[in-house]
Amino acid sequence: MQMNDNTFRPKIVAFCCNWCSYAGADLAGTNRLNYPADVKIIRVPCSCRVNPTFVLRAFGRGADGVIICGCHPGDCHYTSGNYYARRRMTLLFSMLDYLGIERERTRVEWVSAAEGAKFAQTMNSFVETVTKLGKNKRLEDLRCKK
Amino acid sequence: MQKVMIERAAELLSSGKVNRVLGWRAGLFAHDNTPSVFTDAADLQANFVYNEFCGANLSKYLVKESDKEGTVAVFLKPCDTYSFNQLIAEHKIKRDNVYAIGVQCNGMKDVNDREKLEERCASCKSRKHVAYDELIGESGEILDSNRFDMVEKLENMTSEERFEFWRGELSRCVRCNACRNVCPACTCEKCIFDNPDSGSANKAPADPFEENLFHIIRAFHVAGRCTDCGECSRVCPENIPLHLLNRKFIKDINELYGEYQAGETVNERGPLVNYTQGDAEPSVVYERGNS
Amino acid sequence: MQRIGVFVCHCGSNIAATVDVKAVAEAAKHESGVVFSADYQYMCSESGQDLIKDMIKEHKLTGIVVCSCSPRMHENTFCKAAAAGGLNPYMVEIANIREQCSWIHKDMPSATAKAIVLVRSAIAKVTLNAPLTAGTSPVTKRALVIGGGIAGIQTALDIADAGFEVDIVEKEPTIGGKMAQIDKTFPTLDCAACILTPKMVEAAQNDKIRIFSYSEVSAVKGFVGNFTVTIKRKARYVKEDLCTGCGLCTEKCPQKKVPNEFNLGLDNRRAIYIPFAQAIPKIATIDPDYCTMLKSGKCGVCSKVCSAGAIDYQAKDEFIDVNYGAIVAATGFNPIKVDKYDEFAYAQSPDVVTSLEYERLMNAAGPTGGTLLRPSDRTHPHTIVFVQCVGSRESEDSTKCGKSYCSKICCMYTAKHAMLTREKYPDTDVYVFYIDVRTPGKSFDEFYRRAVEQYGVHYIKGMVGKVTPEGGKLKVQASDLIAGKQLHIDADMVVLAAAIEPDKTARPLATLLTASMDTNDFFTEAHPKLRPVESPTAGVFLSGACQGPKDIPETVAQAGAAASKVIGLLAKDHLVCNPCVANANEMLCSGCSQCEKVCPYGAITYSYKEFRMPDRTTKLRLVASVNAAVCQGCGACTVTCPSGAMDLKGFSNKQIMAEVDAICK
Amino acid sequence: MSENNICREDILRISGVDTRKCMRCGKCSATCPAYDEMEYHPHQFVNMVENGDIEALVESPSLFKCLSCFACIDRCPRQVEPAKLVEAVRSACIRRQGHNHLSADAIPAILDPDIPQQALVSAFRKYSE
Repeated sequence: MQMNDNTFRPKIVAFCCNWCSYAGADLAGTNRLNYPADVKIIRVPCSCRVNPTFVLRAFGRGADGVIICGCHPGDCHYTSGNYYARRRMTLLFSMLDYLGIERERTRVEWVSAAEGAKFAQTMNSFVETVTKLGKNKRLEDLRCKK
Repeated sequence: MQKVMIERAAELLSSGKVNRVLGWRAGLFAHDNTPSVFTDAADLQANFVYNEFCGANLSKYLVKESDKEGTVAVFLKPCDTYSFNQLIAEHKIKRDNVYAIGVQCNGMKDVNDREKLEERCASCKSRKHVAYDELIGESGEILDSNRFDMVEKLENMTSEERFEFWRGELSRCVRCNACRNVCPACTCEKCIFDNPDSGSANKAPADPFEENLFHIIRAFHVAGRCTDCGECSRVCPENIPLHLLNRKFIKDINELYGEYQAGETVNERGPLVNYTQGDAEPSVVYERGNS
Repeated sequence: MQRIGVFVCHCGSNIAATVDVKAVAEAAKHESGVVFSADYQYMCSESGQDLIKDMIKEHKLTGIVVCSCSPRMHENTFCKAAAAGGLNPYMVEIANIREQCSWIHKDMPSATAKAIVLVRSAIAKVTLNAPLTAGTSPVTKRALVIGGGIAGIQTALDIADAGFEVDIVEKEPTIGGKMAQIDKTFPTLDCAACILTPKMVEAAQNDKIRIFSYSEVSAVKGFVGNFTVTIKRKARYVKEDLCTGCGLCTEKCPQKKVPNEFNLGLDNRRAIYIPFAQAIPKIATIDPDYCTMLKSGKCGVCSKVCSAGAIDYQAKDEFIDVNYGAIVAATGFNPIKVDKYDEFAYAQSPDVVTSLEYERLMNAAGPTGGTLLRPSDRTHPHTIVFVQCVGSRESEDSTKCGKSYCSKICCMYTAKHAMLTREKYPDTDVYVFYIDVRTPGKSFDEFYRRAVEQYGVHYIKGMVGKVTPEGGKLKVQASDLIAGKQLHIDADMVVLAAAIEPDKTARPLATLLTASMDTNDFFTEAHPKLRPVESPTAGVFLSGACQGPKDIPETVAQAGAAASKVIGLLAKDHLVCNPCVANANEMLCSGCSQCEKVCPYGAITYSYKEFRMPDRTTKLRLVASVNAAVCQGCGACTVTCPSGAMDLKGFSNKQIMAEVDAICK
Repeated sequence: MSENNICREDILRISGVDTRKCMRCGKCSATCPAYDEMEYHPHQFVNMVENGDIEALVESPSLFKCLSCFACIDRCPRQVEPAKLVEAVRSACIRRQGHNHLSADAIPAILDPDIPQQALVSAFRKYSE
């Protein structure tokens, strides 16, 4: 991954739940599974801790894509957190799409602690999708260039 | 109608059953009736009004009024009763302090085009009063409404078209906060946008993104609790169709999690504080329609 | 102003080979609030930890960031080091630059750039950290066991054995449960009563154990270590302290036509009754549905014959509140109702019985005194057909009342029934129709083979399709899949191995306990493999068939396991709570109660509190409060709260937003 | 559907049955009143369809010995519905015997006012491609 000023590298924020997805990301590391350095992970206790405000905040501050990873439905460490997260994020993403923000910039993925490979693969495909979309133009236009 | 309501209100006051009446006060012009509290018969006779310009949803005023001494009588149109129920469910209205009088409503007129019904009334979802102590006039039925037509139209646009549409609408926002202040679902002690400690304080938008942010968060905060009373759009001085944001959430909720009407009953679990194991995955957003 | 120290670990070459650690440490120096930044070979080593301790003192650090491996690895190590250096352990943040950076990126510049962003984000977060103290809550040293079957009895005995007080709540007039109804136990064929009743007596005589029979749990409040349980003691119309259990009343009562539930309705009992001879407590109970004195005020025979004066027609349900530190659910199972299976003619013929009924028919204390007789004409049956999997292993969308799971115990008890029948009555023909014979257990398959090889039980792979009562016989039509034939057997009795389901009281109990259940109403365990006897709700444990189908040895083993978990909990004087819990800002809370609905632990309660208003008046407002001992810190409530009144310590809105900002900068 | 070869997928599609749900308990054959008349019994039917062994079924007289009493559908604990498979093989077999046994043009001539509409529609569906 050559850092080259001419090629666009997206900014990706990944919210990972502490119990499954963050451990899955660790496993990807332990197994040396590559994914782009554009992904930066924020650890949260549970996917249900992710407030829509955080997602919007990330976009507001210049993120090109936001992905939320949690335990598989039914496997939540807190029994039901990801079920609530699933509803909230579905509605939020649907709303962003409705407002004309490309729907491919948002994603929810369930990654268990054993799915290091899935984590890496998910990140690769997400980065690829967002890179293809290019700079978050529509939001860029909205944001004052400070 | 108005005459019967005044008589009944005066009767309730004189019998001591209530000590205040929440209704609409005639304004300077025929179309600017405002919510008001009446305490005596003379005032009622002179200033109480109920006509096709009484759009204001009085249920939100009960949040403060029902907290005071004594019982307050209130007139509620069918759509107001939904907000009323929802506020009771959220412990915002003390039901025992309220005497609710359901009043028949045949639709309110648009103040900008006084010949026309307001959009929310033209696509009225229900003429049924879901809560009242007594009724003046008739309570109707839940209607087959075409209120999601515009949402659907937007959904069928391309992503770029939608972006342009909303840019056009939301860029007019002056952040007067009228939509928030009138909304019966916005009853926080302190709004996060006003609270410097919330991390999302935002009194005035610094850039167009923050304009969007305010409206997305506002709609999200009332999602699952919004009864679609349409007050937000009514009060918007810039005539931004804010109800289209709320209705998008309502439509999604209905489609994904089953029909839900906030405020239909008092003891319901809203769709955002509920789940089923077989709920749709968020990828449903990518799968439907074209981008 | 925070004074932050940053420590960048090389992890040998694990990090240093791909991340320019010096550059990271240098970049961190320029972040606001950072007063110290250095790199080090191994931060987790003794000397690395010493460096942390020393630098905290030297630079008066108020927060530290360690850039190293995953926090799942060494967060604890560094927190302890910080605490040893005099810093609050929650003022530590980890930037994961190994698993999530050096190990996955091959290119030094981009890995270093990412590491710098991760450090910035950790610095931004730690700047907003607040010192947290783990609270403690006291533990009430008494346990409650709900259900007095073999699971509950064993759990209670084991807990009492460790010296803790324990109460058993049983809804029936006696403890004993299903095992008391069973005749013999597989695979050893010893008599159930012979091994169960000594345990019942032991429970009754143990001074650490209290038995609340004929009682139910009606409310549960509190949390792990501090439950308050309301127990409803149903009126039994007999004074427990006076009744001697002589049984005279149960002989004199004129109301003789009450179906005897202990014998599953195969015979009758009186309106005042003691379920069986070895009942514990051995106290009579009046059945208010049948007693003519209670219903119409006429009779009073039992009162007249009772020399102890124990009869009290005026008795009322009593409610008592007891405090507990731990609760064990041991509510057990029941066979399903099989009336819906018309093809087996259960409702049409008394000679079609369930296995549990057959158990009573074989039992020496049963309605036939242990002689196997057909219920219809009390003659000795010569041909008996056993049908396996009645209601078990059905498809999810079954229109009957079938269950999708395997009931686990039926194969074995049917082998037992077949074997015992052949042993006692060698002149009977015994057929067992099976889909699969499942015998995974110690000496189980040998037992089944014995039934076939020594006792000559006819095991036929196939299913019974139809049972027709005709001329005093039961015409059984079945398939024999191996012979490829349809069989027609004239049977005298048909025995159905009905599926087992959780007791009906389990679902409402789960609601009271805020314990979760699966779709079949079995209690869910905290972890299916690693925590099989704990419910996800702290302080609630699971014993026996309420968690899933189980035979007796498994039940007893699980009962012991649940007891040891309870003992482990009660042995503590205080519970240390996770300090990263939700916290409601009462000034902001508007009392809408949405958060209460999403809390999986019932940690949020609402109450009216008085507030001073700016105009010096006081106002009563409904506000939320979080019980820190119960909250597990998932954060579901924080997102539900539109006011932002609910926040999570250690992962606050502001902290996460600071991280977002740092990453997106 | 090809002229001479009825494949497993066709049968599954026509019948809407998922043969993989079968747990081989044999209750269908136990309950079947026409068992002794049949060469292949209901549980074998399910198994043969699952294995794609359709030709043997088509050739066998068993196919038309089924009374369509639906006892097997009613009693099957896994909701496999063997009788629907029989019905599907039957209609596949009939359709194969030639193109359109019944054409729309032929109907007016044979129309009888007493024929229920439903019978017409179902015959049409069965006897034409």
